[in-house]
Amino acid sequence: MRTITFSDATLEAMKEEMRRDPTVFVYGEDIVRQGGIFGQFKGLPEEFGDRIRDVPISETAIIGAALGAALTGTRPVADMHFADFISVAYDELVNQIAKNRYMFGGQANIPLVVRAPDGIINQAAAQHSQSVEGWLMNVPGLILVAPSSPATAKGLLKSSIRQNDPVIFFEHKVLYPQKGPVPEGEYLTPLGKAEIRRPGTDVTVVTYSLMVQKCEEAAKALEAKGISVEIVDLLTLKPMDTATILDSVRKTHRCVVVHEGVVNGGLGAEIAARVQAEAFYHLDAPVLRVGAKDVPIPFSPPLEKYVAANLSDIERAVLRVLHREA
Amino acid sequence: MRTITFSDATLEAMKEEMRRDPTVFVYGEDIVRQGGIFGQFKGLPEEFGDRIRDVPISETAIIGAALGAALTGTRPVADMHFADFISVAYDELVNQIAKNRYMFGGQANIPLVVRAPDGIINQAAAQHSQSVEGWLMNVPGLILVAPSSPATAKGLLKSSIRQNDPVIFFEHKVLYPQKGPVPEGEYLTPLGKAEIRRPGTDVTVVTYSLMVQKCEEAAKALEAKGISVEIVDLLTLKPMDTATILDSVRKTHRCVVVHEGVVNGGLGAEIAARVQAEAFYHLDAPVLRVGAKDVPIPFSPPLEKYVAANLSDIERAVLRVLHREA
Amino acid sequence: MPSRIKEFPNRFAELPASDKVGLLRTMVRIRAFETRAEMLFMNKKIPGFVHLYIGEEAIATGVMANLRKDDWITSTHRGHGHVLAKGADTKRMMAELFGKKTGFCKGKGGSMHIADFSVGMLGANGVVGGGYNIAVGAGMSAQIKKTDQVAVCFFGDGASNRGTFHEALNLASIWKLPVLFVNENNRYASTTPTGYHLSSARVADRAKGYGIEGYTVDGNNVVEVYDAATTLIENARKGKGPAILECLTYRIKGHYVGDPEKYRTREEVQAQQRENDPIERYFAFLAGKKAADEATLSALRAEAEREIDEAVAFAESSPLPDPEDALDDLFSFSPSEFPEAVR
Amino acid sequence: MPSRIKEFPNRFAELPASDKVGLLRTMVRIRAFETRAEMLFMNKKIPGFVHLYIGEEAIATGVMANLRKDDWITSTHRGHGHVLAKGADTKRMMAELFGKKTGFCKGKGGSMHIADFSVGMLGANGVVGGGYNIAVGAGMSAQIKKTDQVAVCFFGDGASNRGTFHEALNLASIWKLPVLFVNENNRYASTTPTGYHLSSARVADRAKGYGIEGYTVDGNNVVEVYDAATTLIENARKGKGPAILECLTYRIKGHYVGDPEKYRTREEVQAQQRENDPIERYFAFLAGKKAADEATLSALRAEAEREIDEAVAFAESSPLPDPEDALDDLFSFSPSEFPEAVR
Ligand SMILES: Cc1ncc(C[n+]2csc(CCOP(=O)(O)OP(=O)(O)O)c2C)c(N)n1
Ligand SMILES: Cc1ncc(C[n+]2csc(CCOP(=O)(O)OP(=O)(O)O)c2C)c(N)n1
Ligand SMILES: [Mg+2]
Ligand SMILES: [Mg+2]
Repeated sequence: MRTITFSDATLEAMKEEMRRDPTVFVYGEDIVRQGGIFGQFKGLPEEFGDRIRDVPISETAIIGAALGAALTGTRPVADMHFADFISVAYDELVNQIAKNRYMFGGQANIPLVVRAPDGIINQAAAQHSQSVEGWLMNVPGLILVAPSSPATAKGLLKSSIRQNDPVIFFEHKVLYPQKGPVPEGEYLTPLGKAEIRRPGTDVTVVTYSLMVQKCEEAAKALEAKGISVEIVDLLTLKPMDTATILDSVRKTHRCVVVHEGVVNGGLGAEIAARVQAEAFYHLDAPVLRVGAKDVPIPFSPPLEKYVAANLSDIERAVLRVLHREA
Repeated sequence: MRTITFSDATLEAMKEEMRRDPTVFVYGEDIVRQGGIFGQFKGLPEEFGDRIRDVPISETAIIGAALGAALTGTRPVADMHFADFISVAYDELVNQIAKNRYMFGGQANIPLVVRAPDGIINQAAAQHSQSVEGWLMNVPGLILVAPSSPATAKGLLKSSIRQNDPVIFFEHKVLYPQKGPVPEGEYLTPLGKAEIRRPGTDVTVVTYSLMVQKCEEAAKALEAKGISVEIVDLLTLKPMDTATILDSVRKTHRCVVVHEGVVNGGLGAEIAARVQAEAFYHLDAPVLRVGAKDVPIPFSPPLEKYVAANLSDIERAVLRVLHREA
Repeated sequence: MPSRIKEFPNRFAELPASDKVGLLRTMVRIRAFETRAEMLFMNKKIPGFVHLYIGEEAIATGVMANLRKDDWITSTHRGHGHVLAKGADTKRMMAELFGKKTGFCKGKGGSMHIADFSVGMLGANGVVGGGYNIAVGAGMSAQIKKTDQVAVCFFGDGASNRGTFHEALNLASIWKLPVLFVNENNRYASTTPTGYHLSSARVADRAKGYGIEGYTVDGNNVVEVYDAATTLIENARKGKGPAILECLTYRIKGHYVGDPEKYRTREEVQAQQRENDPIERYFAFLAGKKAADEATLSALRAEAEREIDEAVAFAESSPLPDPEDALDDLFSFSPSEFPEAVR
Repeated sequence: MPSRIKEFPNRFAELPASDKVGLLRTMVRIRAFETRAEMLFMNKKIPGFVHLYIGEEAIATGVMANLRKDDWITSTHRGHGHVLAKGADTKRMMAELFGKKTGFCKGKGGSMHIADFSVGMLGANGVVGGGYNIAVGAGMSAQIKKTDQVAVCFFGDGASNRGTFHEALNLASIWKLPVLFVNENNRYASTTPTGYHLSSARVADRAKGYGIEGYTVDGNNVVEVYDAATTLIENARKGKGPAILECLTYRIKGHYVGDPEKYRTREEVQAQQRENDPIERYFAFLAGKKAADEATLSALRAEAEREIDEAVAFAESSPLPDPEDALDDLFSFSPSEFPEAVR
């Protein structure tokens, strides 16, 4: 299979969907003149003209207008520049977009996608390094998606654009330039379905986005110690494919959740809560969580490194649920 | 002991602190001319003049300015009108207020309080009924407080105003007119400390805010069935007094978390995740969670009632962790 | 009453006589609906919050007379007048206020969250200033799909201080979106007078900051509102971009039903009621032109009362939603298709 | 270069000769710092993002010359010039850019989050438009404590489209807060020209919407900036409330170091460099008045280079923070006092 970058995979998805459906349009800050910070919009203006547009620095307009557009017959894709700025349009997301369909009794579909580049990269510090899915987990009405590779990025972005509900699409900034195999031609990756990234028998590691790679590395290292790790790549964070997680845990009897964001109040809390509630009698050890320490992301390299979850955190957690010392 | 309303208890706290410290001032929408929707600002303008002020409908200014004021030598208390509108100033809270002290290396204290009336009342529907602490749990740098009675409201509000860190103070709208015993004279209720509201031996129920009452009712009903419930009233939601929860669970071996907000991604997830991680071998049953169903709060009474957690949900969860049928 | 700053062409004159009476009919219907809603709320037939549009009827009426069914509006917490004037069915509307299954939102919304997408009414809003960018997005749709639809965003004086106002106006201006921003300046934001909360003399003064036109008209003169809206909506439809139309009015009732109203005097309200009632004023104007008489007015009132009676009867006799309906409508797929979606 | 709209009193004339040279010194120092920072970033000595102030030095310089140490400023992602002009120590500043323990923020902030509260510099900001309301809050403090301190909020042309601008300006105006809003209109918001993103002709045109004064000056003429700032800051100090001062300038370097700059031509930049350098222009002006000569300028440059050399040496030789320091500074109490607070 050919290999292309994550960034190009999302570009293919955009192009295919924009060709297929003239009501798909895309806008965001600084996407037209330079193709986006991560090159993820390159070439779209040439082909699609004013269906790709730059906007002022006005996040409430970007997200609020996506709702208005979605309600009136188009399928907007709005780019958030950095996921950190979801905060600026939080009311539009949680009080308008997430509630509109419900509070109006299902009168309209809301086919919109918010693309949100997230995660730690290059000492971008407290306000440009966040994983913010934890801000949105307690909000009914949103679909949260986080691809982990070029192939899933393409298939999930296409599915997200076709979905008749609001999707927040988290793209880890470190993934953009990474290459990976991507099937030729059209395909969709279903929303709401996790994938077993690596089968194993001793421990279930539930993870997503960039952390899938870190977990694969850890799994390899652990294999050398005779430990067989099963990796569940969530792909859709909400609604979550709990069944796949539980099936795996019922087999391995042990579970570690790994994400880049802050552990306290993060996605891992919900996963741990579900796993212990629904597979309690299958568990041979508590569900452990690995993620960032409970502070903002600091600037200086040694601090940033210390706060972020690393390989040995993952390995240590796996060993702990196996009651083995690191 | 005299009994006064929750609303009056917060008024006493405000008056005492404003008399004590001339740098304390308070502002919000519609608080001067009518004393606040719940009467919680009555009489302050007469005594404190322009240290209590009305503001335009500008939540980013309300919260953003609180940071600027706190950094420059005053102690602002900002009223959010409805906790639901924290969404509007979410960037100010999570990217500015929560991070300021940290990202600037501890240069300044941030003594500010955001008062946030929350919860379900009178069919106020999707945008005026929310419990929003779940929006803030994943944000390092904030202190979240939720009193459950007039006495705790007074003591915690006073402590919050004196705290040199940002405090979000959740006040359940149903509590305002309720009366309860409040000690005469000055006292402080410490932040970060839970209280055992009712001692018991069979099950630990962790809860806060209005739900404390509901849990007390449920506990009484369960007592009739011979079940002894211990109720932990968190009071401070973040940082959470995990030690008190764990001590209780290590004694009862069972735990139910109850809150009004949506279960999925809510505070209960974090509590369940901690309890199972740190008291796994003490648990005789999984930690169960009780809260709102996974939708916005609907308007019509039968719908609202169905979505909200009720007494029998609490009782049922307690019976389940005791492996008894309801 | 301050008068309009600009003379708009007198397009009202071009209306057929029946449409002129139609404007009166719409105002009378809104008044009847609101008067009844107030009573029903006080009698505990309507739960939740109710914000009444009484005294402001000329604005929704004069503006909406220029819209097609496929045009869109966004509304506010004070939305009943907009819903009615946009052509929604009174029965389903009343049923929604009652929280009944037959309501527009199946009882999930109520007064503060009422919408009828089938007539382009994109929703009341419990968040002040939440509608601006929804209207902007509707304008985007028209532009992307190259239709000549327009969107009208209604907003209060208090709402004009929300940051969303600024972002919406700037974006609508640079993209020349077909959006008219109609300000209902009723002199109060809840308890707070405009003289306190508004830094500009007029809401329309803010237009210059967005390179667009802003006009102030007497919002209790339906003819003036109509004329201004005709021109500005035609402009928007032709691609000339957005404008602000500020309509000066007065909120006769409390902010919500039950408001103690300590922030203003009874005299102030009574003077407005006496001298500035939009229905009385328009009726006097029509009567002066012999375009209507007392009989017309009583007939319209009777007709409106009948309509409301029927609406109330419909609402009363409609079933409440089933509790489990609470789990429907969150997503485009049903919970049974994908149970994880609504846990 | 468009000229100022209003003639401000020529307060520059009242400055002693040494202060006039002082303005040149500040500009030269900023230029030297930024030029070095660019090189250090390219040499990977400075991590993160760096946004340079080159070409815009006259604004920070002309404004800050009117502030006391106990006045406050809020800054932007492009904050180095503001930090230097407000009087912060170059050593600790450079150390912060290096991510060292001796930096103002102990390495936790870096270029985009640099602050020196001890001189009233309340912080750069990674969120565009995040500073407006912080400045408003500082103004509140001055008013509540009845001091005569003022706050100056620096913001870009792009930032003027954030809703926070609107809310801050309206509130500052109705409360007559001592805040000056200084716009650095450098003709681009990242890749986007003002002609595209800004709906008003000038940022200062937005003042009318808040009932305050707005002025546009040549932001590359430090004398003009100084004169305008003197009057407007004095007004604010006297309780006359806020104003907008728009300073027209040009961002000579890319948006950030490393920007491919595909959105503008090399010629456009070169013309600005040639004709509109604020340092060259001010030097020519001083030289014309015999208030400075080439020797003065070279001495200032040499002095600045020495200062930067020392700062770099300090930064280089300073230790990196200890990894565990990452858990400090979140709250006013230490994690060891209350371990639950930082889990
Ligand atoms: C973002 C937000 N802030 C505050 C409120 C509370 N609130 C509801 S209506 C209102 C006053 C609105 O005033 P205005 O915009 O003038 O509309 P009017 O009620 O006069 O029609 C306020 C403050 C809200 N619903 N939303
Ligand atoms: C809320 C927010 N949106 C977007 C960005 C990304 N961003 C950083 S700087 C910038 C351009 C700022 O332009 P301007 O305000 O004119 O300042 P300048 O860079 O020209 O000094 C953008 C879009 C951000 N940091 N914050
Ligand atoms: Mg009003
Ligand atoms: Mg700029």
